[in-house]
Amino acid sequence: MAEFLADYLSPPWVAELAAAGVHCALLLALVLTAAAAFTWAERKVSGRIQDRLGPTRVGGRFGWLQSPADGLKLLAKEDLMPKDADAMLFRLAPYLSFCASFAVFVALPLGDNWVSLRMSTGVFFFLAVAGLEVFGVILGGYASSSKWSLFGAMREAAQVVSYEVPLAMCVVVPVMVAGTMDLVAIGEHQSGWFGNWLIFHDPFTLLTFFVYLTCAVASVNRAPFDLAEAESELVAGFLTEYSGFRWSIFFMAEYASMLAVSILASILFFGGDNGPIPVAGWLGLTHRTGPLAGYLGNLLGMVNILTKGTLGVIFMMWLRWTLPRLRIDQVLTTCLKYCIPLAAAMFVGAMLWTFVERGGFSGDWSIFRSESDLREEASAENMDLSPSVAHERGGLSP
Amino acid sequence: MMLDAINWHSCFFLLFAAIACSFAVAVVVSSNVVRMAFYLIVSLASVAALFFLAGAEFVGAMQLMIYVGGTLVLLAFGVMLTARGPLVSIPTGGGQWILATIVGGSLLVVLVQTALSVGDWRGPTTPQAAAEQPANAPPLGLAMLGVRADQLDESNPRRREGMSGYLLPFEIVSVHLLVVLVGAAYLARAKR
Amino acid sequence: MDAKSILDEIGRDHATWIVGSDLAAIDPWIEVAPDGLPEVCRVLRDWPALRMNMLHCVTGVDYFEPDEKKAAKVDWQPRVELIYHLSSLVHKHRIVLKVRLPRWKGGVEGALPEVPSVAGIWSTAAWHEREVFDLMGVRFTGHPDPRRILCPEDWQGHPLRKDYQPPSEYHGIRVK
Amino acid sequence: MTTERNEPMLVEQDVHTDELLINMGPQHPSTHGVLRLVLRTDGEVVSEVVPHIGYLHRSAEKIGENVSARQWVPYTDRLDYLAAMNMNLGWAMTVEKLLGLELPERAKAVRVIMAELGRISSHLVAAGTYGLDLGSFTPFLYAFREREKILDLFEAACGARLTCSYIVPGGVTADLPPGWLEQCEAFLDQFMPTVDDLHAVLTNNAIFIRRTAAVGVLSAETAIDYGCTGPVLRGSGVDWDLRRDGEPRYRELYAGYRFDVIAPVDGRYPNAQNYPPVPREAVVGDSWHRYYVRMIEVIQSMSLVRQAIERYRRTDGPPGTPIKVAERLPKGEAYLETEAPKGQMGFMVIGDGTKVPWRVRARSSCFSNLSVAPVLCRGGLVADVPAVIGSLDLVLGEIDR
Repeated sequence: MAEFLADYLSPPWVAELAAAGVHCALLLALVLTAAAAFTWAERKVSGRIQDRLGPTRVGGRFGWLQSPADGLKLLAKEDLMPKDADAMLFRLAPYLSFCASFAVFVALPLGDNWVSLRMSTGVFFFLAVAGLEVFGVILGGYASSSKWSLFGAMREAAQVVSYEVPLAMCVVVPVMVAGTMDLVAIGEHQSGWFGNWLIFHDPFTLLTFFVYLTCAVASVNRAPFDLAEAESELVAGFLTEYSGFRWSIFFMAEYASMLAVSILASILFFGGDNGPIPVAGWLGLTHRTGPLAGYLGNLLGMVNILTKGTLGVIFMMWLRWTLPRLRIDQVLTTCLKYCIPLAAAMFVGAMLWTFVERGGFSGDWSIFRSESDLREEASAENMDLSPSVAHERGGLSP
Repeated sequence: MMLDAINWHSCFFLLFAAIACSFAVAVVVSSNVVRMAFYLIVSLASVAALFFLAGAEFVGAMQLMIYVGGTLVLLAFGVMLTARGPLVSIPTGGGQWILATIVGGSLLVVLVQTALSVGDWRGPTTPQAAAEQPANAPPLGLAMLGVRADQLDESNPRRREGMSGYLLPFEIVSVHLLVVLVGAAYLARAKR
Repeated sequence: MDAKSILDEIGRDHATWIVGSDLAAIDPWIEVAPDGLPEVCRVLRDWPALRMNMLHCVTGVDYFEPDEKKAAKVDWQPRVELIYHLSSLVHKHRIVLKVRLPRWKGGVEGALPEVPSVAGIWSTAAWHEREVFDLMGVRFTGHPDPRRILCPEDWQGHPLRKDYQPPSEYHGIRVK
Repeated sequence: MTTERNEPMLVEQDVHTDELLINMGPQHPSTHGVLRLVLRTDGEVVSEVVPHIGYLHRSAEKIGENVSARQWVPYTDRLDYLAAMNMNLGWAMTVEKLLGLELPERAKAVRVIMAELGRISSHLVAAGTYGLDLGSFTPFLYAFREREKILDLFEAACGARLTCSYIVPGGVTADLPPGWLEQCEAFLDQFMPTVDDLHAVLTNNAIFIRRTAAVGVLSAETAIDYGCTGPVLRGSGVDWDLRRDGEPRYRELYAGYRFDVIAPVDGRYPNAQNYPPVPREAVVGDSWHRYYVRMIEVIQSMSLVRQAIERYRRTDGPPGTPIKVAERLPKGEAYLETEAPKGQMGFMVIGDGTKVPWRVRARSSCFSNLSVAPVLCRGGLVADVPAVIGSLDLVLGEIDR
């Protein structure tokens, strides 16, 4: 993107800034429209589950103007702040939380190579930044100086920090199977029929997906694990003192991290931007046939990944409106006594499975030989390397 | 033209470095305990940003995850629980200031002196250059095991053995330390 | 086991505390002297033949006619009466205990009459006696937590007394 | 009801870090109405619960001494506003006991229909709000959708949905309108699937079981000692239901009806094969059993209503003649307890020859059920307090009177 802009804008550093600006605008647009769409979808889904219609009259037949109407109401609402609240932290907490859950989208590819910063350690970056969202909640809970919000902040912090461990362990399994932490590469690794998706790769990854799902729902604080704003016990948890615009920022952060976690799930387990049937391949919509076809192929990829992400979010809404809430000690025991051991077992299982699949000790372990002898080998056998190894050398980008 | 001379990379570097230092100073100066914790978060996050600027995403993510995501959450925990009522702001007396500035000042002098004495303080490589050697996972994974994949073709054999690092044993020791700590915490828990 | 046999059962060794009874009433009742109340209640609850293990409710009734004209025609003396409804889930029989107390202790206006509390025998009595103290103005000696339960803790007077005059305002809020 | 700052129990220690004093209520989403609980917690563990009531005290008993027996009927609606019919029934039968009235068969049949429909609607509210307390919003809407149909039936019969004042001493204010029975049977026929939905969403739900099983266990002796009645008592395994073991006058209202008392006598429910199974974790006397007893009573009340409709069809003539508004009450006392949905609701009336009773007393079932809450919540977690309070199914109108 930056090189593309460089030949228009004279000083190189302006091109860099412009490129960053475009990336940021695109991602912000994605997150804000997603948040708006999901508030509407949440009302419709909960309506359907509870045998009622959900919003129908706000703008047109299906009430699709409901979320802008909510946004307007929240903007118009007065932003209260308790008297002896810590002014600076109280105001800053929602933005801190939103920045953390928004920054995660930097590493998430929305199409083949359509990613704002392609990092070879994309998954690790995701886990690191996703862990920061808890700060907004802790500081928000503390700053509103009421016992209820302190309770909510304490519970949220305990839950999110403890669920980061199993989440990380579950994420390691597909990374190990795909051999790389680069999200785009993981996506390419699963191209072709849905049989190649990592979830169907072996029984261990299948089960890892479900453990990942539990930990993702818990770390995003949704459904049976939404202890922080447990209205029945803690009034509204850390959100008690927030109203109006600040409250909506907290909620945008929640929806953004829900979308981020579901997109990561679709990349790691459901083949990222590859649809169940390799239609793009058949129609020739790949880069080899030309830039426009490549662009259309990528567009189809983006549609794939966004639908998978939305399905994940809708599943979380479905959970929320059917299951009651767990108690804090039950949440932590599921994490420590069930998620972590299970994730560890799946990790070992997947490791042995891939080890055997690669032919055991006599298999093709070129991955571990150094760069230099790989180059001689490549030049000697005139470049007939399996895709994943070729990619590792970083030379050939498709 | 003068505009071209500014290498955007170094101006961002200066920006984040300034943030890190100023918030570090703010941590020392501020008396409100919770504000201190917050300033510490911002300063360590900007250090992580410096790592990203230098193209070392792995180390930057590591810094974010370990320092900001791990240690500071515990710090926030501790601060949140204790900072109730009179304990919120701890004013530092005059005497302590003098002592602090002496110790801090001397350490600062040592730091600056060593920083300036570095010989060829090459400027940070431009991002394009950093892109050629991708720090992708396998070499890093090998480095974790102590096998220096990038130095394997070292000319003289004597230095080649030196290349096998001691990272794996180091990791094992740290795991043992963790187990010992958990045990100690369990034994010392308040008998309810 | 009907009321008559319950009365005889108690009368065997606690006759001194039985002051009166009316077995022909719609709900046959036995009247007990205030000081002997805990003993009789313990007998009612613990004797295998009686086993009155559930105290349904404690009610305070104020017999007092405020205006003089009607007071002349009335055939009872002014008093405060406590009514205990008991029943046994084991034998499925019921009895009513009554305790007669002077309206004010020693005739002094404002000194609440006293009766020993049965909260030790049936825990449900704790809250019921607090309500009688709160609304009727009867002090229960030996009660674990003698506070008002329905009215505010600093409310003056006892509303269910016949001669009760509500205060004109409470903490600045107009009452009448 | 204000408490002074320096009241020893409520003073908040300033630097005492391990104990936290929390006010749950009176404006709190999960306390049913205006109940204030002061929790003394150590972190998440609740060390002591002190309920404060009296926020809804309207001195109904004092008013009872200034209005005639018939005029007090609307006040009984507002005691337990979720089961107004059962409250009216209690007061009506107490006054009839004092007057010594006998009612025709038709009046008794109408009263059983209305009482059991009131029980179904009250238990539906209990199940719905219990789901809300534990965090799932959906059963609340399923339960209230069905309750709307029952309220429509009440409205067709007596004109009011909530405060019916329909069952009055001497009979009922008006006979059932034509077509009402068919409407009632239509409701009963389509009601069973919703009960199965509630069972699916709550009773057999693993998370619901983990939140309620073995939480707030109430032993039979403590239940009797604290005067708990109704589903709270039966949930602890005490086989006691006034419809079968009550006073003769109340018992013969249900004479000839086929029903059994829903109580886990030594761990087993009577003919439990056609009800959802009891999970392993559930202990007799815990919150789960109290909720389960109510759900099975809903099914049983449906069969009772059907039997009462048959009986009503066999009778004719007016359903009793209500007493005059200025009916003169004879000298004497009468106390009668009826099986209301939340427990045994007792009424006492003391007549002194004039048309205005000398003293009126309402013995509230939730009053004693709530008095056991501190015993149940001690040692539990903060999140267990709404789970226990929800299982006691409290209505503050009836507690504060």
